[in-house]
Amino acid sequence: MMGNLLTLIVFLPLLGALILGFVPRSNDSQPKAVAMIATLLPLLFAGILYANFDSGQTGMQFTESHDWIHIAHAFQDKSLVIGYSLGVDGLSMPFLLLTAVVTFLGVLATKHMHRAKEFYIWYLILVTGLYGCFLSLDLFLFFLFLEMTLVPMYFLIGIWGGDRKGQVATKFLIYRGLASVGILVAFVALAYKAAMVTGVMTMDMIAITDAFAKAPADVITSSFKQGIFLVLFLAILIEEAFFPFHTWLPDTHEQAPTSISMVVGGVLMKIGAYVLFRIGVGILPDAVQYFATLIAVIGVINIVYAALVAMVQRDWRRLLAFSAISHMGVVLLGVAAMNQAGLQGGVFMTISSGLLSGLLFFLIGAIKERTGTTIIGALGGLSKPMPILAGFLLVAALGSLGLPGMSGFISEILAFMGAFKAFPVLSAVGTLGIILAAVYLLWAMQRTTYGPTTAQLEGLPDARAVEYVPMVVLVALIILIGVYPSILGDLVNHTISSYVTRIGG
Amino acid sequence: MVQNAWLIPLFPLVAYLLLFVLGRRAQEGIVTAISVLAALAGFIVSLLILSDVHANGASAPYVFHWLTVGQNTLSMGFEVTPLNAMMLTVVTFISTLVLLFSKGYLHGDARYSVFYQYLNLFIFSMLGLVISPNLLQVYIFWELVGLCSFLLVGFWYFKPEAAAAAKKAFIVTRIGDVGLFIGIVLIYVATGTFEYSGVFEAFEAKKFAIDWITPDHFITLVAILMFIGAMGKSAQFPLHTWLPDAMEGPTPVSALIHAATMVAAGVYLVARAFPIFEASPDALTVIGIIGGITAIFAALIGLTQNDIKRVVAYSTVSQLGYMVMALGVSAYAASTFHLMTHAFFKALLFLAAGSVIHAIHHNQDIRFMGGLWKKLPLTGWTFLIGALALSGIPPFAGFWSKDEILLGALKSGNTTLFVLGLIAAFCTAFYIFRVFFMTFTGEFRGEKEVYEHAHESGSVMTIPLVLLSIMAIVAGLLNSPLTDHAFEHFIFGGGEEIGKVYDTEWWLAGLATVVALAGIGLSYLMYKSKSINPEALANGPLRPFYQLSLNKFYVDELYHVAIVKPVVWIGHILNFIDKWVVDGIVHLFGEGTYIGSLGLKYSQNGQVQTYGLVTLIGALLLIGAAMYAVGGVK
Amino acid sequence: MFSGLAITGQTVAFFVIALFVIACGVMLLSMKKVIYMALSIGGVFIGCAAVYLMLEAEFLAFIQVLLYAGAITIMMLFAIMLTKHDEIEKPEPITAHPVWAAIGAAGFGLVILWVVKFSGIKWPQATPDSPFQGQDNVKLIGEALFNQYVIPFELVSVVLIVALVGAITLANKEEKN
Amino acid sequence: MLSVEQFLTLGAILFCIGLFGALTKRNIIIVLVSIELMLNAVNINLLTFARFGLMPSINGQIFTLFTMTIAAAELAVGLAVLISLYRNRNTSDVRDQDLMKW
Repeated sequence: MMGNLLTLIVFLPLLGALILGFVPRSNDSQPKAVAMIATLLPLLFAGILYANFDSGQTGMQFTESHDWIHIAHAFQDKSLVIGYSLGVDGLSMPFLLLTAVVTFLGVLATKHMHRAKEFYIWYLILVTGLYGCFLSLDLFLFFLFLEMTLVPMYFLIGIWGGDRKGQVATKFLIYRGLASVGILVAFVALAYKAAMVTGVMTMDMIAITDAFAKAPADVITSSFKQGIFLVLFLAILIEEAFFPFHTWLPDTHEQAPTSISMVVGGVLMKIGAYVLFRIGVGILPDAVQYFATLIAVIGVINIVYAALVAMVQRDWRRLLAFSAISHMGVVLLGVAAMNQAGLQGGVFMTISSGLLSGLLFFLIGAIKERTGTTIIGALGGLSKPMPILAGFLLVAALGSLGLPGMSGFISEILAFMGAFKAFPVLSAVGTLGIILAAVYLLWAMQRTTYGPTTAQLEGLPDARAVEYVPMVVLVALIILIGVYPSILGDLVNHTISSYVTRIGG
Repeated sequence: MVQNAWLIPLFPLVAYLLLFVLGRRAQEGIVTAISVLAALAGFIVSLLILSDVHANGASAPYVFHWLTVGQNTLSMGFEVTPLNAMMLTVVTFISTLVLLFSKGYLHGDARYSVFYQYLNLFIFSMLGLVISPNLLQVYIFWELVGLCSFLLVGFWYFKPEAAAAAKKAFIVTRIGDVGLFIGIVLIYVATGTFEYSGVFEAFEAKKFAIDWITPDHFITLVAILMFIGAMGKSAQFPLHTWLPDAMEGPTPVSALIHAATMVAAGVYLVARAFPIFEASPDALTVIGIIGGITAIFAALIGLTQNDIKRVVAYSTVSQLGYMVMALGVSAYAASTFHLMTHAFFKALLFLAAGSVIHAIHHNQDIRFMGGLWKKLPLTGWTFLIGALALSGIPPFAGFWSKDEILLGALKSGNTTLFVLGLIAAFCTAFYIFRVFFMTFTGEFRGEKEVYEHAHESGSVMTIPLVLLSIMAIVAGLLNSPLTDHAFEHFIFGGGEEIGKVYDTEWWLAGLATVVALAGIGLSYLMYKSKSINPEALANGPLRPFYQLSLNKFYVDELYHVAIVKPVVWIGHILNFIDKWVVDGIVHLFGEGTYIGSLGLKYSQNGQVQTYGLVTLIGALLLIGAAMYAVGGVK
Repeated sequence: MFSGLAITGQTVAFFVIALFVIACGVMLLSMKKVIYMALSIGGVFIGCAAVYLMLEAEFLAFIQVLLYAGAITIMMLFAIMLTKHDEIEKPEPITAHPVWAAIGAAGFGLVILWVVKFSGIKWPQATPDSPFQGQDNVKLIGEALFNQYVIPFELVSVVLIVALVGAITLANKEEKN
Repeated sequence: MLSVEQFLTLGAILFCIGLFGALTKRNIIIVLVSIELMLNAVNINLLTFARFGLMPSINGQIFTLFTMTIAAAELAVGLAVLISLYRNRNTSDVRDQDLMKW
């Protein structure tokens, strides 16, 4: 049972999609039920994994490994080995749980859709891709799953999106396609160089990590590592929507349906950060160190720039997109610090931002469903007709601006604890983001839930019973991490420590 | 007893959770009972702890593991020192009374229960702040009290002014908070710990794990950064602008948060982390100057304000300035003592003002009050006591504490600060009695009907007033020569002195009293006996000054023009760049490709044979290229 | 080019057949009437069958005659009959297309010729003794087909069926409407 | 003695004739025929190597067999398409079949 749990988690959604293929098109509730089961079961399994996870260990756990593709003499005398291998360690566990929670809640958040069956089919394929990305231990497999997220997203935005859906779907596809190219190039280069050490061109992450860790300097030169890292970093900048490659994100969030916005902001966008931790910091730590200043500068630019731009947005969803960019800038800053606190803060921030994005986009979706708009200026005084939603929105906004007791704060302070050690001045500039976050979020809150209630917003219904589930679950997680951060910290601590010791600092 | 100190914040937290579960439609009586009982229980435990500390001195912090970062551990916990035992008692005492008072003040409000939830959350956060044994925990609760302040100022969310004030309160304090944030993070980076004890040791040894700055400069930098946090929370110039606006919140909130407890947190922080500040004379000078400026600045604005709560708010800012100034001149005991006495008499003044406002249907403009003494005698008496205490008339509380501060300023050799303090004392006496005379004496200037119906509120509102009045009278004696400076001995915990302590100078006490009496006298002449016409002064020779004071020295306007507008403009410019330059380049690629394709599509003429031919020739060219590449035809 | 080639019966036969095949090919290109073109391809097929014989692929030569020269050519003729069979390709203004096609085809041919003749590749020495000496060609093919190549064989049969059904459907479609 | 070269040359010439025909002829049937010509040229090559190659074996003949089969299938479908096209558009000129242009 335990042996195949990861495979089950990854492919159950896909199985769900397959079953959906046989559900009659006209039926509206059956697809949702299937999708719910196909995301709930992985959530349960992820829970089982978490319960059995040994956080004191640094290596991979629950691994499954099978030979998949083996080509002898693929490169001169070296054979190409591609494996089907899955596993979790302290780094991927939080991402796994995040994916499990957000994707399940995403199904719950989906309202009546036209062409519901197709929607859920694409959705479930997307979910399999997401799980696969975080669980793969093989670069090739990872890439395959990464591409698997791309196509469903194109259709999910392109069919069920807003009024500019076609353009935005294409933009999404092209941007992330470009990122995939960078990632592929970097992966192949990594595997090729690792083959020079091991003699076998394997795509296995662990093997490559080991190879890079113990390779003599004349086999894998530092300039080579820096080159790969630059390519990879560029891809991550796109994947993660960092300035100046960020413009797909606000558009996507603006146009995508609520549940897709949740998944994009909550999970999909975090793949880039995961690659940065797993490949960047895990395999090429000295290159990260070499470019630390560059990374930190880009991080700070993102924090401040995105916050300033968020301040003048008229649409909640665009505002939240820029807010997420600003938060992810903190991750870069933490990673650039390349010390325990910074990296841990980076992981915390990634998870926290995922949960908060999920929650915020859900709430904005719920408000849009009632009022028909997400334009901040068109709302006002929502506290009166819908005190529960307004309350949750306030909690989410406060969490997002880094209020202690919620996950955003501990992430921010950890990242800055690391960053101030390495880059005091840059970090000080970065703290501007903390102020600006308060400015734009509270401004938007003030315009949305405070003030007099306009006539047409009077009497709108408050949260339904089913809507409590996403809100309560996400808020509970956010507060849990904020109040008792060890629940996340203990998971990642050892893995991050092993990274830090590899840098020797 | 000390090991049970964690119970104190737990009570309001439990009360908060209970009320939260009960929901917003819980009965007012039940809500009040739960809250008041919780606060009262906290107060009783606080008293026990106070006596314990008085007998046994400070205890070591009780900490538990919170988060592991590599080899380092961040911990949470609690500690009890004389200073925070005093704070705990004051906070729980005033909280109890304010919770009681609110029953009358908020009676009938649709979100009555929510109000109590927020108040309980605030009390929890404030108590948590006070018993924190490390800077991280302080920062956590520091932000939480800010959150509660935000929620409570914006409690009447449907009022646009309240919403704006709440936002402003949060953002302005947050600017300060970021200073504190950077400060504590730098401390952590330099010393590897957030615990007070560890930090103090490192600062004493001046050994820091930081190489980009000399230790001395580092201490000054950190001290000033932390002080910026205190400035935000304690509304020190130039971050004071949020506090008067925060008066949009319900009056009990103003009394509890914006007079007695939260705003004092800045002073408390500086006092608690005093070894850090003491290590840097430069930082102390800055603190003293900021405190002095704030004291006089706010007092000058207070002279002309017409909103009863705003006058009291400016007096709060001014008094906080005193406390900060005291810390700046190392008068540690005087500052903390003033913190305590001020909490009593300022809460009293606010609640009395609240009682007035409640009686005349939520009108706050003193120009439309007058003659209320007859209708509200008890409120009048208590307000008078508060005013006397604030003015520093012996034997009321304010006299003893303010005198200590002036003494500290004088003895520190900083005559400017001393003179500033003295002028501020004069102004304080003048404006608080201006309010008193305009409110309680003369003829009522508002609607007759309102006046007819005005009456003293029920006992839930008067009991707190009376209790606070008693404290406003007697609290000062705790640190008087009459009790042999009992407070000082207590606050030093029987150990060595913190900061500087001087013997009472009776001539100075006399001088301060005379100055205060002069202020009251002038006020009497202008607003009671009317022998000096204030209107004539305001429109005559003092007009420029009057306008400046009335418009709060145009600080808000200055901020709007110099900071808010430019930042928003930068935002707009960046948004424009984002949309048309960054995204524009992206679209340029898209459009360029599209236009290029428009031309290229004509090459697709649908003729299979043409395609075939092109493929053939292409293949030939490729073969040629390959041959060339491998070295040509051999 | 042909230096060192002894004139034997075999070589003479080869050159005659080769000339015949090429001549038929050229006729295919140069004829005006479609029907003649189709007929000249028959010549090519038969010539190819002869070449196969020279290469000791008796079975394939037989199939070639049966399938290409027989079935396919006839099918072509049917197709031509069903379309405008008497159509003569009208002389057209000379465009660049055929010229380029000629250059391309010639160039491609030259490349191959160069590879065959002048690139210095050492072609395997021709053995006068046939590698299949004494073995029944049909039997060899049969054994290979039903042992080693049984799966491709099955697949090909499927393809044929599909092609058959497809062809019928395509050709039939119009008549129903 | 005949060897690889002669047969390959023949194959190449045939192939080029087929290629030229496929690229220039206007009648679709003739284009198909030209393609058959090219296939035959390929078959000659395959058989040449089966007979004279480095490792002579029956495999080349099997391959040729498959090629022929596929060629037959291709031609059958091709001609069916042609008939269908002719019925619909009344032309068998390649140049008229340009529906897929811009």
